[in-house]
Amino acid sequence: MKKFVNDVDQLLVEALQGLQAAHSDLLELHLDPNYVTRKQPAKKKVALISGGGSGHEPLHCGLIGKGMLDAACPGQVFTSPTPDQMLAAAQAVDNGQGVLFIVKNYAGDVMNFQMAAEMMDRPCATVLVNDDVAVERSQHTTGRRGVAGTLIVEKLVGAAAEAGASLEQCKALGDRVNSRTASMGVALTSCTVPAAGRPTFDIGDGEMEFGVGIHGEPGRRRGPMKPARELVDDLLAAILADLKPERGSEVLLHVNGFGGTPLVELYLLYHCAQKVLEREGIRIGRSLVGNYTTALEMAGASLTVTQFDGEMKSLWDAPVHTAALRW
Amino acid sequence: MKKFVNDVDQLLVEALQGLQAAHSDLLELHLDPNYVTRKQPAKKKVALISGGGSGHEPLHCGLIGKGMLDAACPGQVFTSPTPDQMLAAAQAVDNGQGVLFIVKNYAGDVMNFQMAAEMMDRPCATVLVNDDVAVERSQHTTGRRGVAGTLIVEKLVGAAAEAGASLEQCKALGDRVNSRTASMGVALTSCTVPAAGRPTFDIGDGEMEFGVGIHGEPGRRRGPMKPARELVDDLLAAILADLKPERGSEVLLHVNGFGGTPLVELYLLYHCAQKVLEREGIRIGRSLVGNYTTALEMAGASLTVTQFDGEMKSLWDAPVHTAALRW
Amino acid sequence: MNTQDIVSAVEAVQAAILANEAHIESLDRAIGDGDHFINVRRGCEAIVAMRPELSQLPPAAAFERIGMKLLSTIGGASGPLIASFFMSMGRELAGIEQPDTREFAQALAAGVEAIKKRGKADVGEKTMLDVLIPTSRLLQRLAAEGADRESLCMKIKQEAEANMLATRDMIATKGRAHFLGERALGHIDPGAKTSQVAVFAVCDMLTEGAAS
Amino acid sequence: MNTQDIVSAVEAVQAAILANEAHIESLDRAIGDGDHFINVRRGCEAIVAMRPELSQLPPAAAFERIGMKLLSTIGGASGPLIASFFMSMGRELAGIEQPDTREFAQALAAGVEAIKKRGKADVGEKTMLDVLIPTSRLLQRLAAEGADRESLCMKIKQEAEANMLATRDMIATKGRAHFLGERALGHIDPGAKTSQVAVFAVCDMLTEGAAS
Ligand SMILES: Nc1ncnc2c1ncn2[C@@H]1O[C@H](COP(=O)(O)OP(=O)(O)O)[C@@H](O)[C@H]1O
Ligand SMILES: Nc1ncnc2c1ncn2[C@@H]1O[C@H](COP(=O)(O)OP(=O)(O)O)[C@@H](O)[C@H]1O
Ligand SMILES: [Mg+2]
Ligand SMILES: [Mg+2]
Ligand SMILES: [Mg+2]
Ligand SMILES: [Mg+2]
Repeated sequence: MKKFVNDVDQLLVEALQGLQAAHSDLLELHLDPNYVTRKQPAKKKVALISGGGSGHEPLHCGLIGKGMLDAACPGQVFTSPTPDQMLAAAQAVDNGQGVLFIVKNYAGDVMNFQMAAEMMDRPCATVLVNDDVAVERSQHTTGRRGVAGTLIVEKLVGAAAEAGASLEQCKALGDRVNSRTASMGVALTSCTVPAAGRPTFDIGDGEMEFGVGIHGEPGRRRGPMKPARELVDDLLAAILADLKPERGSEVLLHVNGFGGTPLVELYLLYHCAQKVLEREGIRIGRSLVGNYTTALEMAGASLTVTQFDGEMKSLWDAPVHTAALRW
Repeated sequence: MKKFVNDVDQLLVEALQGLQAAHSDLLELHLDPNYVTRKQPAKKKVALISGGGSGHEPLHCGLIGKGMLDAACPGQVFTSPTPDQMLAAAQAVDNGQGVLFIVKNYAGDVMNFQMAAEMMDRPCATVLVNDDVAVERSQHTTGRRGVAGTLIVEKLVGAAAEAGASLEQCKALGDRVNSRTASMGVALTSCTVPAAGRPTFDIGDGEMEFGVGIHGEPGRRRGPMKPARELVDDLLAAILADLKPERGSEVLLHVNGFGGTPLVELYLLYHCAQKVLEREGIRIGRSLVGNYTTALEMAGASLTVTQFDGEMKSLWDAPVHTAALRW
Repeated sequence: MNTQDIVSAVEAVQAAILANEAHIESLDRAIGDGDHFINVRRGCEAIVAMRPELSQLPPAAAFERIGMKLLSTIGGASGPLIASFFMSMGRELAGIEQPDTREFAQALAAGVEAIKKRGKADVGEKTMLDVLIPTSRLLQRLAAEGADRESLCMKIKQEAEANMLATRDMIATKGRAHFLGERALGHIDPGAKTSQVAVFAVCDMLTEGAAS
Repeated sequence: MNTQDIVSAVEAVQAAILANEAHIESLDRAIGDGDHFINVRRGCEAIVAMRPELSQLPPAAAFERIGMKLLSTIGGASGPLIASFFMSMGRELAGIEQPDTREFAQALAAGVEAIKKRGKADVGEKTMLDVLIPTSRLLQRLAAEGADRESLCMKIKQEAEANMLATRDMIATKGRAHFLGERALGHIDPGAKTSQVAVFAVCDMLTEGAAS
């Protein structure tokens, strides 16, 4: 394992201290339990709190600030945070309008946030993000994962909350955005969890993992490398089969890198995806290309499509001021 | 080689098309010769043009827009662009106030921009960026390289140009910022030039390249991996020996990732660097952490320190609206 | 069983988990995200560090403290599940100073029930429950039958081992392995493995204690 | 020498460069950034594609066109240098329809001079000039002496080879290898290697042509 690190056990805290110092105008770090809040607390609005395992940076701490999150709870690398973190964060940022948890659908995240919600004596609701179409929906299983679509939920609900939406409205909007968002990814390499010290999976030179998540875990199937064009065809086929957008509908297209793939390739993927959507008669109203929901240094990328409706596009355009997204 | 690519020879053009489409509000792409300009041409100001080999994204095309560059000329991966690109870009964006080329100090970039300048019949000047202290200055050699400090030169001169500075003032400011900026980097892995298809260098599991540039080339020396703290000590020792800032002086600290290093590690490096500067009595007035001047998927990072003087801090704070930097 | 037994059991489990590091880690790398060993180790360390405090408490309170501590230490999927297990055991043993084998078996069953509820899972889903549910049932039966410690522990270990191995042939419907679909076939569930390792460690401690 | 010779020479150089791909590439990977082969190949392809156009031109104009095309095709450090070489040769041959060996040697010397000027470099700096300068000088001397083509080519090749190999023991003061300091010792300069390959290709073409 080759990483910039002092003591693996201190990596998370040292990184959080660096994050806070580099964005001292924006962020405030609280340790033990660990959570990060806006430097300038928001006035009277629903408090948006997210969190999850670390290693997905800039998600979620890089998305704290005006127009997005009020707080985030970072767990150990790829390990969901614990209820005490969520309780402390809620205590810190709730100003009487209630707390909305935005949670990626993993057993660990769901259970920890659930226990926090049960232990809390303030109005709260939870939006579960499960945009990954690589996994089938089912009553009997954990269901689909939350991946890069989470950022989109956080952005749109963040804008609505900033504009004064109620807890119920925020929850309803979050669920709606989630139901109109679909993602799928492919990995070319694994990544190394620092505390584990070796790659989570081994993969051959001509292979890729198709339908992966964001934890360096193997995907739905392993297959031979393909030209980018064909890969994008496959990813979008799955996404569009799920969303079933009508011709002429307008979408947000998000090309998300997993960390180890250079921008030049992400833009090439965007180019390929744009051609497919054009062919399908779907308009790209907004786009986002970059490493936002990462899996440490994993090489790979995911495509996310959100089908706009009503005010969703203007919520995307609403001002945001965070470490990773700003306009 | 595992990359998202269709045809290696088309990678650059397809990526540029994706870049343009993803930022169609900001950028305009011109092909053959290849250059990228602002979508909204600037009114009456010195035209800032940069360029260099591709593979360093978001540098330079991601830094085109209000408050920074007017145009950029992307070469093939790690290969300087050619004079016809620079001439066409100058023709497109010069509005009579003259052209300033911002050029990283590599033989190829220098000669190609020089030939363009010789072939051009408009007022023009060149700022050569050579911030990399891993290489000694010398009369008899190519001298130091331009690395991550280039972004800082482009930001500060960009703000001055936007505020109406003359060509001479822009050139003088660029030279001053360059002389007050020093960088040094370390790589943990090499990267693979797509057309070459294999890593530029091989490196063992416990080794690192110290004093590297941004082209996946070997550094000044190979050494054993060290704790982040010690690495940062070494990098800052070289940087501070060059800049010799007085106690109490104020700096910009830029932790730049080379592409393959996750944010969590970059923030950890920032944390380490901040402690060293604190100990030396140097104030961090502004900071920037992220993958800005990359070498494809190379794992590694560089530290850059710019010693503020006069209006430099307010030029950093001036509004900027590009794909990669915005405030 | 008294609090000293609990503390010894925790130490024994920690040692056993550490001894099985490579195997547990490789299992979560294969069908999970590679952190299960680290999560469980972090939990063990936190509890072992609490020994002085725990020794002062009756078993019920000790279990509750252990549960609360694990809840804020482990995280991930296993954290809330293991925490719920201990907290529920603690509640079940409230007021009982020296639980006998039957009372302990009863409390353990309540703990397993808490995992089922929290995880919305049952046997056959390729999780820790595939070891814990049958093992806990067998313990209750053997305790009711008044089996001697030696044979009880031997049978319990056999049951844990067999059920741990059985997860190899399951398709997961809960936890991360579920995302892999059929690809999880042929791999033992990491949580089932740690559960088996923990069961072994406690049994061995109890029987060694008896032998000495 | 006429334009047909130039076109044939370009084809010969392209073939020789392709045949030496692995070696050239490995040299620029070792002490450069790995693109030298790709850059030169891109240049060769562009010129070979221009054959129909070139055939119509006198040598001077053909060299100038080649130079301009390479200037906008190669990029990197080698692009402006090689382009300057050809443009300067073209200027030197202006008005000469069928340059003889002495005139050609003269033009080649002017081309090498242009590289020196553009690159601000000279012998001993571990660049292509370490091959080009002495080889060009020898060519001028041999041409002045009226050496026959066969022995001229043989001596030129020896000179190019020896000087290419000599870059192995140099520390670079120009180009990317300079950034490596002493680490560049033991590696041949990629530009010196392509220069030697090109010299060989042209010589072999000329002598084969003579033999046939
Ligand atoms: N819903 C559930 N019910 C019971 N056990 C579960 C459930 N989800 C996961 N597990 C157990 O948790 C183990 C994984 O734990 P761990 O790796 O620590 O957490 P994570 O999966 O969040 O990384 C699995 O091997 C499985 O035994
Ligand atoms: N200033 C210079 N003068 C002469 N030759 C040079 C100079 N700088 C570089 N070179 C030559 O260029 C070669 C490298 O070319 P290339 O790899 O195509 O460009 P780059 O170094 O920009 O990647 C070197 O091996 C060297 O021979
Ligand atoms: Mg985990
Ligand atoms: Mg190059
Ligand atoms: Mg796990
Ligand atoms: Mg090169």
